[in-house]
Amino acid sequence: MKGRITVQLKAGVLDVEGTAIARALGSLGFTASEVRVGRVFEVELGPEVANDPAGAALVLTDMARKLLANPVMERFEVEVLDGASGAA
Amino acid sequence: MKGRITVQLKAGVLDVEGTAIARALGSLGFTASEVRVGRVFEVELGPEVANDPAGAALVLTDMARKLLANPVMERFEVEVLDGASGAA
Amino acid sequence: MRFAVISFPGSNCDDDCVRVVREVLGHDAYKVRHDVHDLDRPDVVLVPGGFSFGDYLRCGAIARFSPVMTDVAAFAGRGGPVVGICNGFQILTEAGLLPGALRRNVCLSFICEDRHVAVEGRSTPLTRGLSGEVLRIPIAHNEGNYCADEETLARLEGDGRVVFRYVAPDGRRSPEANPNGAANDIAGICNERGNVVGLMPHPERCAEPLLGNTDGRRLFDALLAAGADGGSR
Amino acid sequence: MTAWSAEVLKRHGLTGEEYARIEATLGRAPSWPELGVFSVLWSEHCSYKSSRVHLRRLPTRGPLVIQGPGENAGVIDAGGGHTVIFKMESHNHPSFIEPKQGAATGVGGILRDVFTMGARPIALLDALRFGDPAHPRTPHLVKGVVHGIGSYGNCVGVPTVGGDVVFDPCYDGNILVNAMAVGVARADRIFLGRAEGVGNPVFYVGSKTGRDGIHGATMASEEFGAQSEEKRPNVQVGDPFVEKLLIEACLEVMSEDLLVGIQDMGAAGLTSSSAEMAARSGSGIVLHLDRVPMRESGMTPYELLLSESQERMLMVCARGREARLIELVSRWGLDVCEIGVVTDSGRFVGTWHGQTVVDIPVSALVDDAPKYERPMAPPPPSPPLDLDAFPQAADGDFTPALSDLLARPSLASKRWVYRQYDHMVRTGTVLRPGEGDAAVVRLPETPRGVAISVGCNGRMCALSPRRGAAMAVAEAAVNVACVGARPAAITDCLNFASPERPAVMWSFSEAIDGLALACEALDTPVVSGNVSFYNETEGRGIHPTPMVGLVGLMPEAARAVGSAFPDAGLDVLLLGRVRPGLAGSEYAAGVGAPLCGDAPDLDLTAVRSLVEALLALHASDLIVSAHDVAEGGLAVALAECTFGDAAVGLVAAAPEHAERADEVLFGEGTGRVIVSTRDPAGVERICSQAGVPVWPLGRTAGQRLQITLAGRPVIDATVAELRARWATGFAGAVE
Ligand SMILES: Nc1ncnc2c1ncn2[C@@H]1O[C@H](COP(=O)(O)OP(=O)(O)O)[C@@H](O)[C@H]1O
Ligand SMILES: [Mg+2]
Repeated sequence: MKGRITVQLKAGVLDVEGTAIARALGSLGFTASEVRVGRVFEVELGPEVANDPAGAALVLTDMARKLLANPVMERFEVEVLDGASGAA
Repeated sequence: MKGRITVQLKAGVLDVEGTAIARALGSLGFTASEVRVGRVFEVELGPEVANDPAGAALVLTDMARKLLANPVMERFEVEVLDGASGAA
Repeated sequence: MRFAVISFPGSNCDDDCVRVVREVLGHDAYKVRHDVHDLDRPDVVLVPGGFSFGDYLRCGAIARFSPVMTDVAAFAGRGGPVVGICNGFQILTEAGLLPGALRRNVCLSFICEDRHVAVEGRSTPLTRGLSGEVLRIPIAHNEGNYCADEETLARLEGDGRVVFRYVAPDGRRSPEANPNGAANDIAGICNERGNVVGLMPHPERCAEPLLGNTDGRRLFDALLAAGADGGSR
Repeated sequence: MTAWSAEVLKRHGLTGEEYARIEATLGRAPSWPELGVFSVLWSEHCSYKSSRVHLRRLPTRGPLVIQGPGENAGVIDAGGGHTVIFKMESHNHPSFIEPKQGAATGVGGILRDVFTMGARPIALLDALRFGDPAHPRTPHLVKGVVHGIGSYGNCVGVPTVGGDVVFDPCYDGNILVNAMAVGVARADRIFLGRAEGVGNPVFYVGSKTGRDGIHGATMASEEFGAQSEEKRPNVQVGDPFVEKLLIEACLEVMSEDLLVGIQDMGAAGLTSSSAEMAARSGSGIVLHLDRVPMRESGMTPYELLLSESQERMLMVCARGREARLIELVSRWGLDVCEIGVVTDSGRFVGTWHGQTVVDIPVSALVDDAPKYERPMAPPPPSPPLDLDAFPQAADGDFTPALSDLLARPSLASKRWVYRQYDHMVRTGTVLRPGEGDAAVVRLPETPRGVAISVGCNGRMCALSPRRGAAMAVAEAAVNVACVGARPAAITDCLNFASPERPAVMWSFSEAIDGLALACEALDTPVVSGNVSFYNETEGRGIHPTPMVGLVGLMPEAARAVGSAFPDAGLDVLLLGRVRPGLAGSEYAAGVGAPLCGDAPDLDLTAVRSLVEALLALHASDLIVSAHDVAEGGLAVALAECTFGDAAVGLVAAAPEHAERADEVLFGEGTGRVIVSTRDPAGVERICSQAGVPVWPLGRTAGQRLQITLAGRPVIDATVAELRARWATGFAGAVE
């Protein structure tokens, strides 16, 4: 089973990278009034949640809470991707 | 109009950060046989592509090619999100 | 000789490069802003270290679009010597003047310390007469992990375009001698013609006795010698 | 208008009495934004309300002092028209909540304090205190803080050349992140935080304002409680690239005659910068808040006044020069906007689309802010340290004890930390971290050097805040003298628990007296500083930690001397004599002894003589290396001297300055330096003239560290094995 965790800055937290990119896009002739940058983690989950999308979602949420997202400044979303299941 | 560009390492390119995260998840008691880390850019596009999803996709692709992804090691995907259109 | 030092808003080794050329070598150096189209007839172009545009995206990704970079490319195209140091190396790869890319160090942290590099490969304006030498030069980077596809790497090796390689003090290659995971222990490369060189170590940080090490000065001296032979462009 | 509820006042950190004063001053109830303005300017962090009455006792004048406390940073005369400008500042609470951004913005803030004076920053240092390495949060905090400092300093291109890291369980719930910045400016190009000249326009320069860190200043003035998690969304995020632009833009603007005054927007942002500038000049100021560049929509005057968005400066421009100011700043891609004007009304006025929303006498906000003489009471005396409980090695072999001590993270090599900092950028770093007792950077455009040392021994301060604080100054002075510089002046960062507890307030007062004594004795006035109170969690406070950052000057940077033995065949001497004690020592902590007993004696006159002797020895080129004996005592200091590139060993006879071997080897006490020399007679001659006792320890040789005491071997190990423990102790604890 595969999952995806997307972590983004909370609204209101200055996005230093996004601001710089928006400026650069502007100078390249694009119009981008705002850019927000986040991270995606694609995780190949273990056999214990094979064929268990609800369980997988819980595990992904737990991973985000414990390690991947910084609760002080970030929020996250999880998605379970069926795809090539993690075998075993 | 809003769009999303997801940039990820090409298959075969070693994901050092992903490997470190997989290890850290392991030490927290999770099973994650593989983690791949990528970045998402959420871009608020300009009025010139308002109500023009095909045009928006082209613009996003162009942004990724020119700036957001490095073709030496990265691949990207673009998505047009309808959402709160950029007015005008 | 005249050294043009390219200055992006976030360059922070531009002053250091100017200083070394002027005060240590006794030659002429001046900064050229990123947003102008005038290199002012230099003999050598230095693209210095730093964080060109903050470099929160990829290092050098934004810098390569700066107006001055078209002039740098043209200068290189005419065979003029261009040296990119650290962020300068990253910018030259992003700009396509050198192949490959510089990714995050495998240890995932910034590293600032002295490292040894062997000078090898074909002769370049920066390395002429130094082939086979092992130099001690500081590195200071978060993204110095050189990577390129197999084909490119094979071509670089085959053509002698790997001009600096991380080694142990005795000149031998070993995993411990490679600080950042760079492919084939690559610390610096040159373009096909040999006039554009990029390297991660900072020779300008070890070019005077006060800083306890003058190995870097040897690279600058090589540049001067090359310039004296090649004449001005 | 109704008066504000008790709940509202509490959230603003205002007492009922303070609120009554506000109403009395205004003759009415304050508006919502006015309440916010009072709350931040009357916070402990901005007003120094508990500390001001004590800070007055610090010596702040001296022949080298150009600008003492009161401005954004202190300024000393470095000769030849050059000045050195420096300050230290805490970012403790934000770093505990969000270690990376908290530490990064701490660095950004202290840099702005220095370049706002017209200085080009040339060095950063960081003094860090973490909890027990075994505490579950410690590794995360260490990694985040170091990453934050590195990512900011590296990007702005100012070398982080030194610092100090100590672990102690007292910091489990309250880490300390103290950052120090050092800059240089021409003496005739120093800028002050003044709002002078009626009609002069006030400019906002830098990043846009968002809702970051609203109430940061009041947060820094509160202890942590269970609900501190809720304060999280307020974190400020630093943008070092913008800071770099700001440095260049400010220095460019300052190179022309455009400015009347300038100040960074630090704690309490726009409010404190503008009110303080007006207060210093006895003027008034009007701010048109609707003109402030905003990052988010729907921002209110209250938020704009209190936001702590980073990388912003307030400039008072000379009228008529506006266009040039705008031109220079815009070229760096920064926002620049005229938002107000200097008046002679003596009032701090804020307008919002033409309507006055804030109108307060400046003096009420700054000079007449509350001042407290808080009650003080010494804690009960600490019981004596029970030496019988110490595990005396039966066979008299202290090698394992030394080896374990070297691996303790507070003593182990800090390479893991400073490897992540660019400590060489600007090509001025003459002594890098780990090379000498103090960092040495060149004074640009001269052959001269600036030596800097930071530190403080919190355990000693817990035993005796007065002596501990004096020790911090003395040790920094000795460190600076070891590399060859004359101590010139200090900055401080006084980290304490709640001033509302009489024992804490007593320790604060004692520490001030200790600092004052040492600064007088060593001729190092205090030119800048910072107080951080409320470093406590649920009633458990930190050790008093009056951090000291000392700057010294040397005529020739090229002659800086490192701490390690460079060669075999050198004579090794111990200069200075103290009665070493185990109370408060790292050794005692390592064997689990309780923190009690008497802090070691400190003889400031002897320290002064030692400093003079070292300077005379340097002047005569007599010493090859010099290292002070500090935490870990003599054995640790000797081991450290063997850890240089040469890795040369030593055969030494320890002095019989104490009764017990463990006291001789590991006892601590300030005022001793280990030097190596090719001319021991020359060293003895100069020391005897200076009245400094000398003990010949031995000679550098071989690859072992061998120490005997009264003819009996007490330490014997290879340098390599000791070095391995020392080299890996830090990473081992935090990875
Ligand atoms: N937080 C830090 N940042 C940068 N350098 C540091 C830090 N902590 C320690 N160092 C450097 O590591 C070296 C050793 O530190 P320390 O063990 O505290 O030395 P000392 O015994 O001389 O006080 C010094 O050069 C010091 O400046
Ligand atoms: Mg010391």
